Amino acid sequence: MITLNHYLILAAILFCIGFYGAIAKKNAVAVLMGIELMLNSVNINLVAFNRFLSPGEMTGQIFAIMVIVVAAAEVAVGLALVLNIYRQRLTTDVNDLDWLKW
Amino acid sequence: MINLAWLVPVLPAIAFVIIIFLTRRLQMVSALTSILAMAGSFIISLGIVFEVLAGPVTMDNPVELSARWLEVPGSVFIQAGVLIDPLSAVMLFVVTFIALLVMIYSIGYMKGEPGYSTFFAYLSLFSCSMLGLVVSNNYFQIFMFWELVGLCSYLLIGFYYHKDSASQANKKAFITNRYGDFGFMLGMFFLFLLFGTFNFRELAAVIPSYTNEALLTVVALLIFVGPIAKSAQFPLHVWLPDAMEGPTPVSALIHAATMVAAGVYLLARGFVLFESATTALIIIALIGGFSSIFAASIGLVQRDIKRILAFSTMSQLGYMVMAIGLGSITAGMFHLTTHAFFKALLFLGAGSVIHAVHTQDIFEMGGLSKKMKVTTWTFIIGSLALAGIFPLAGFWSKDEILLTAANAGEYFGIPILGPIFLILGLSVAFMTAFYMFRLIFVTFFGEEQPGSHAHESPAVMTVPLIILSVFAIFSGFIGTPFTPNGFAEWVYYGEPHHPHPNYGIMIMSTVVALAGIWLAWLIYGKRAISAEMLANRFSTIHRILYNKYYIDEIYLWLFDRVMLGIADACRWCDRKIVDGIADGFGDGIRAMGARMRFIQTGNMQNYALVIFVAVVIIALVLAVPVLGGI
Amino acid sequence: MGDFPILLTIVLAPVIGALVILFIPEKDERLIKITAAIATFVSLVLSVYAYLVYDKTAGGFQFTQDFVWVERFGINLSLGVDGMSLPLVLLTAIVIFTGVFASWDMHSRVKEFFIFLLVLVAGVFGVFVSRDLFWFYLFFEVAVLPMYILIGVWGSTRKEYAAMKLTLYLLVGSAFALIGIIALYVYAKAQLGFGTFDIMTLGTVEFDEAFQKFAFFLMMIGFGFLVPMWPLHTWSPDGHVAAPTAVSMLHAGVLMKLGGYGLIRAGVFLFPLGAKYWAPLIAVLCIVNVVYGARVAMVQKDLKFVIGYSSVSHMGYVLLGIASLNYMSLDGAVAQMFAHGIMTALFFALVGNVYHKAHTREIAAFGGLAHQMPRVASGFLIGGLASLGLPGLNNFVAEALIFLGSWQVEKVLFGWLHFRVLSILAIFGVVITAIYVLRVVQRVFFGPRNPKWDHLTDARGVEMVPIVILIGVLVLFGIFPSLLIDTINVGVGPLVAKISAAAEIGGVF
Amino acid sequence: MQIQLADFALMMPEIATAVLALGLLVVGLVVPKEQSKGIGYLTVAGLTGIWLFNFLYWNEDAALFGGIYLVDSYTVFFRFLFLTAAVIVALASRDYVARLERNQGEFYALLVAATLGMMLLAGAGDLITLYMGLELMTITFVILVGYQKAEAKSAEAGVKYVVLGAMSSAVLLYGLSLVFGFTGTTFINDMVATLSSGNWSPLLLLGIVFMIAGFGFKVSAVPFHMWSPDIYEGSPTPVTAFLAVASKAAGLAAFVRIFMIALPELQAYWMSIVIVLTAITVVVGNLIAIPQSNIKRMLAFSSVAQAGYILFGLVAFSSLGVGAMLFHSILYVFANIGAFGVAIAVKNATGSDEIKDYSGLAQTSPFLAAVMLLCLLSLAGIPPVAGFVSKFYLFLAVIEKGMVWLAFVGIGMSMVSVYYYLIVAKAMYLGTPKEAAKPISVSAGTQIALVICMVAVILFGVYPTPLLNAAMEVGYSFFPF
Repeated sequence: MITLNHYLILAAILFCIGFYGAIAKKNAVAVLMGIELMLNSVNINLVAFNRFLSPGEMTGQIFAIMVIVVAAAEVAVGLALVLNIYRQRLTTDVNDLDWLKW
Repeated sequence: MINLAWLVPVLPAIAFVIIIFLTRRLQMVSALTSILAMAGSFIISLGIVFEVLAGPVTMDNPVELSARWLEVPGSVFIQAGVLIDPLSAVMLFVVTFIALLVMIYSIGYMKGEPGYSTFFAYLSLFSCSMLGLVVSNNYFQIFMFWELVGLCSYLLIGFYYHKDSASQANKKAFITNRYGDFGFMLGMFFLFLLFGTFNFRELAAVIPSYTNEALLTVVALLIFVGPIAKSAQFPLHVWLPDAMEGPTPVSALIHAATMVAAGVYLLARGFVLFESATTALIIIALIGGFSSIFAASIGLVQRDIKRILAFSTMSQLGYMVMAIGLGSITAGMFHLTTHAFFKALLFLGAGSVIHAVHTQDIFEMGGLSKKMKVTTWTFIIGSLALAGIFPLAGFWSKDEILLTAANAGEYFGIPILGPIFLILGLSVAFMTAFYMFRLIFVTFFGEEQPGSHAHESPAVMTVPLIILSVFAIFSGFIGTPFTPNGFAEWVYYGEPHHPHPNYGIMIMSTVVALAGIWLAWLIYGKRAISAEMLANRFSTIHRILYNKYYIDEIYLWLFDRVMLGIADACRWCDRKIVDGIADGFGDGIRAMGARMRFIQTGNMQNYALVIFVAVVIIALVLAVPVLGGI
Repeated sequence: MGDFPILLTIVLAPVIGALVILFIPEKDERLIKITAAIATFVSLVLSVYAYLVYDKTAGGFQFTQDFVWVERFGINLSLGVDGMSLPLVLLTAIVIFTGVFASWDMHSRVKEFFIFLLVLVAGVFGVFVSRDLFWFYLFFEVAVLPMYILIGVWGSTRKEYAAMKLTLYLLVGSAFALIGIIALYVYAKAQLGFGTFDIMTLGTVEFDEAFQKFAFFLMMIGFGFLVPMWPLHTWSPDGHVAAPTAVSMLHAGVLMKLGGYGLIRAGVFLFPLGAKYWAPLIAVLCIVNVVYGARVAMVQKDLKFVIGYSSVSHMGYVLLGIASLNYMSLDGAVAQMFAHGIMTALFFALVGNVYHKAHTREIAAFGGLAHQMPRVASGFLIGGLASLGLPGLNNFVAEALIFLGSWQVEKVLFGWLHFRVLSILAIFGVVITAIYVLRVVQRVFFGPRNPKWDHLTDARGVEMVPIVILIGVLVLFGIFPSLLIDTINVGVGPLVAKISAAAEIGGVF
Repeated sequence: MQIQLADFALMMPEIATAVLALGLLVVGLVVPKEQSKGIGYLTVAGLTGIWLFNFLYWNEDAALFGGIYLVDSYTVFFRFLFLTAAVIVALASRDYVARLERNQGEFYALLVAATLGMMLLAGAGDLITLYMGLELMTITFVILVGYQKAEAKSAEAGVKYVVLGAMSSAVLLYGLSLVFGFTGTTFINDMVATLSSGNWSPLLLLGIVFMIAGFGFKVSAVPFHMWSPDIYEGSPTPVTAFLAVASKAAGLAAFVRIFMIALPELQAYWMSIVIVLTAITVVVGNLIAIPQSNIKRMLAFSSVAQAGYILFGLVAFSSLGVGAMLFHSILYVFANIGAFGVAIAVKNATGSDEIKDYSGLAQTSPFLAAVMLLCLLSLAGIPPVAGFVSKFYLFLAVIEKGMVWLAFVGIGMSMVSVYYYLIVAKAMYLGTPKEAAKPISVSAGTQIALVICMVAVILFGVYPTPLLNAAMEVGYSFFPF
């Protein structure tokens, strides 16, 4: 029997994977993808909660859809910026993005 | 006239203000202002003296006028007051009289000096302070004027401020006196603590019934520290010889006749306290006696005319202090009075000499008797008076002191004290006679210096000399054992003690004084004994005496090494430790900031990691209590 | 004058002066200076008027005015002066008025200088006339920042370091005081049921012992920075030295007094128990102030440093007066604040005069200046004499009262150190003071004429204004101390009543 | 869920803002480039209109659309705050934007859109609205931050902000999802009911931790502040000003609403964390600000520290605390934008943000120097300027709760902050101007903005009463304990 906890654990693992990707990947695009994974784990959470705790309502699903929409916008902006920086510096390695520091 | 007593100090003060603000450019006007004011004070003082002599005002029944000066409700009430009794009346007369003469003398002496007006202003200020001191009815006021006379002394010693020696000397005088004032202040505060008042008469009413004699002794000795400095007693005497850097009239007025006597006056004024503390009294007598012989011995070998007189002054002050220490304010005050006249005379005479020869080294003078007759003869009169030759003033007052000394054993109930003080007094008398006549033989009768253009001083200077020599001769008669209703009936403590003539002591003192004169004549007049030979034979003693027992050097060493050493240590501590810690604190914070900025690596994945780690840590911290409970 | 807002005008006159100066072109230096002089003169006249009119028989706060400010928190702009603050208001007025004249020879960025100076002084006035702790604090802080710029721009000798140090020290000190004030407010609110910063209302609250100890400690540290209490003092000599003349005058003359005043007002008055508890510590530290400050002054090479450290030493007397906690000593403490303010302002005016002309303050470089500058020399000597406590000058009265007061204290610290020993050490301070003051006078002004300084001109004209006024005040209150002390008595009286009403508790030692 | 027309009426300011944003976008496209100057003024006029309009809602207290949006005095207060900030920034950025080779309409449209996002964030009654507002704000800011795409620093800041912003959103969302899951509702006002039963899962605490991290990121509380200095430094200065002031306030608005309204029951758990974070924030922000040589970066760290001070209000957990926090936030708007406004002017004239290039500013441009000085003083909390008064109440609130040590930390660190602010003052007043330095000319718009800031900073410092009363009323009605 798959319970809420399974979903939660799955989401947690996904979140961690996403997070790992975000902090370990060198390519800015990959980093953005990691973040997408984190957002997706949230979506799993939301939907699972909705399903198991208050199946009569749609709150969780709506929330998840909102998240998906916003994530798309976010990534769109993010990719544009990454593209822009690539034009300037001919790299998307996030380790090189450290002109602003200290 | 007594009701006008408050005017006595105020008149010179007015003169001071007028000169400072109005007449600095008009030299003669300044001088006359000063003298007029002083004359006014003198006349009032004279009136007071006559009134006191005639009227019901006695030591036990003084006149007191006072006004509220400073008050803290329930805590302290300080008066500005005037206390007139024979003691202060005599003192008023002495001070105003000598001040007046010195001012007149200064017209001639200071002629052509820059700062002529200022000089008179200072003299007026001094007179004001000194007279204020004399009429004070409480310790607090006396302390204030006590410091003010010190200030005037400072200003006048440093009158030739362009001379380094003068500016050093006045600093030394002031600071040395500060040490004395420090003790005085402590003693005064103790008195206030114990009795709640500064007023002399109120204190006199309560002190005798106070039982803790040990404490009283401490208080008395603390107060005595003031006179030690002011009256140049050992060990705070070092300033007086140096004070001779001032113009000579100043030395006459301040450092011979009046201000230095203030210490003696204070002892007399507050005698009720000292009398209640016998131990203190003995110590006072010892210090006085020691100072007097100490100074006299130094005076034996000095070369500077004013310094010889200065050590003589110190010695005589020691005499007076000793007298009071031995319980007789009559003797002390009597000697103070006569001494004021003849020592002022001597200083003014010395001034006249210096005015003529422009040097102060007696061995650079010589044979002046032919050129300066008035000066010479008045000087000799003064010296005889000082040496205590019958029947001059000094003889009678010294006799009174020796009489007191002889009675010391009886007074304290310690028999040995009598002979000790008597011998001490006689030795001083001997030395005094010796060094005074050494001075006279060398200065006035020795060989004339080649190229000397010495000449007699103008009348404005010699007339005061003559007046003073009259007093030097006759003033002693107010207090001889043969004078009815004399000094002892006016100024006394407790009951008047009319002295009975003690011919033994009179003869002894005369013999000793004559012996001193004779010895001086042998060495310096007749040259029967070579001074150089003596100096060589006793070279160590001579050197020690000539260098004033090296006291100055010891003090200098103490100041340089100890005082400045501590000061340097404090400065070091302030800069390195106190400031160092504060700056270090600031630097530390800055350094922390400078280090911490590198947390900000610029790599956003690091930032993300920090967020993650923080979340984990917080979660763990929260988890411990929560999960622990499950 | 009826309901004329005297105190408000005293505070605002400099501000208005500053605003007027804002619209005067930079070039017109004379007009700027005259404006500043007029503005401060208004304050001075009103201060003198208030001082004379103040009803000593009625006592308490007079010329009061209240403006509701933040009703919700009980903050009112309440002005008023009592016998304690009135002399200090007068002091401020005198010092700033003379300070303006002492800066008459200022020629760089004059406009800004006077704007900042006037703002600064408005803050100082504000502190002394506030009856509300919030405003008290606010006004104090107003005074701090202009000081930074004044020292930093127009100063000398390590000015940037000194300015920063001074500002930070003062602010750190005020931080303690601020916490104390807030804690006091919170505590009193719980007791009274309503919040208030009014000093008299707060004075009626019975604070418990533990709180008093805590709060007084904060006040002690906070205002101790200002006074300055050893070892929190090092900002002050540095600041004095670096500051331009008028600022030194105001800084040493008045600003340090804010500390003493605050300690009495917000410390002793509100927390008598706390004061009794901490008094021994203050007493010990103030002796260090007195003796150590004087010692350090003795070996300084810069004229202003000598005066700077002498201030440290003299403010030690104020602390001693406070630590002794009796009528005479507190009277003396207030009087000493007044007297020291005048005296030190005089010093700085004179040193500024010399420095402006000679461009050095090195003691060793001088000698015989009395030949070229007799008036300055006399002024300096009088200042020096005041400093060493010569009778006839104001400082003597103050110091004597402090000594007399501290002499009465029968406390034994550490089980062996009698309070009187501390008094003795403090009194010995006057000896050391004499040493360093006379040393400086002698080395700078006496001695043979030095032709190197023949180009120096003596003080004259406008330069004489501060010298004459300040000396006049010193002498006036020195000869007739009742003029000052009677007023102070009225202010200190209630305070003493409160102290004696408080229970006796053992001290910190 | 009942949707009523009246609800729309209460949301008119938000709607108007949205319309304004879109309108500006359109106008920017339509108007020829030469005349595009007017767009800035149009923005200002529009925002000012909405600002005035907002007065109508002062005493409202309503839950719209079944509670997903709340119009209470808290919301209205924050509307004022954001609009004020937006107006001043719009005024101050006129010069700056005019130099850009881009469509000016876009910039202002984004600015207004960000304002809208903040207003939504402050008024959000449930988590979804909250998230929408948050993202509207974040995404528009991402674009604004990277707006000068040709400039390396701006571009880098843009990337960093989008990555870190998205990540923080994800973290926050994860927390929100857990909270939603274990309270069963997304409505902030309803959560209390669930929690007060005392029956809640420990995992809820995990959600709270994530929320703290997410909001901490928005208000830039240490250690979630790491992004802010880099982004502040890299962004166009007007954006930095707006970001530092308004975005922070918006994050705070939501943070406080959730934690004080929804989660008071769990105070025992999250409060200690917040206290520690607050203290660390104040300390670290101030310390790292000391060695900075770039004024924007220095102000960035100072604003980190300011976040700490603002959080004092939350720590105090009382109506006084909330009031003081609101009061401080709005005064912070003036002070910070004033300071950045001067930075904009100086940057325009000299092309530099380095503090050493401010040398002698007091002599060349006394007005700019005075504004800068007063604003920095206000940030430092030195009377008589406004910052002192508000900090005073924050400390009061904290001490009232018995946390004297925290007040000590706060005040002590204020003194540290004085040090680095004075470094700027030192350059301006003590330094000497360069040879060639000329007075900096600023446009009327910037001047007005600076005058507004200066007047506000002085006025509210000396006579804070009306504003303070307003803030306190909001505080008391929002959290009447």
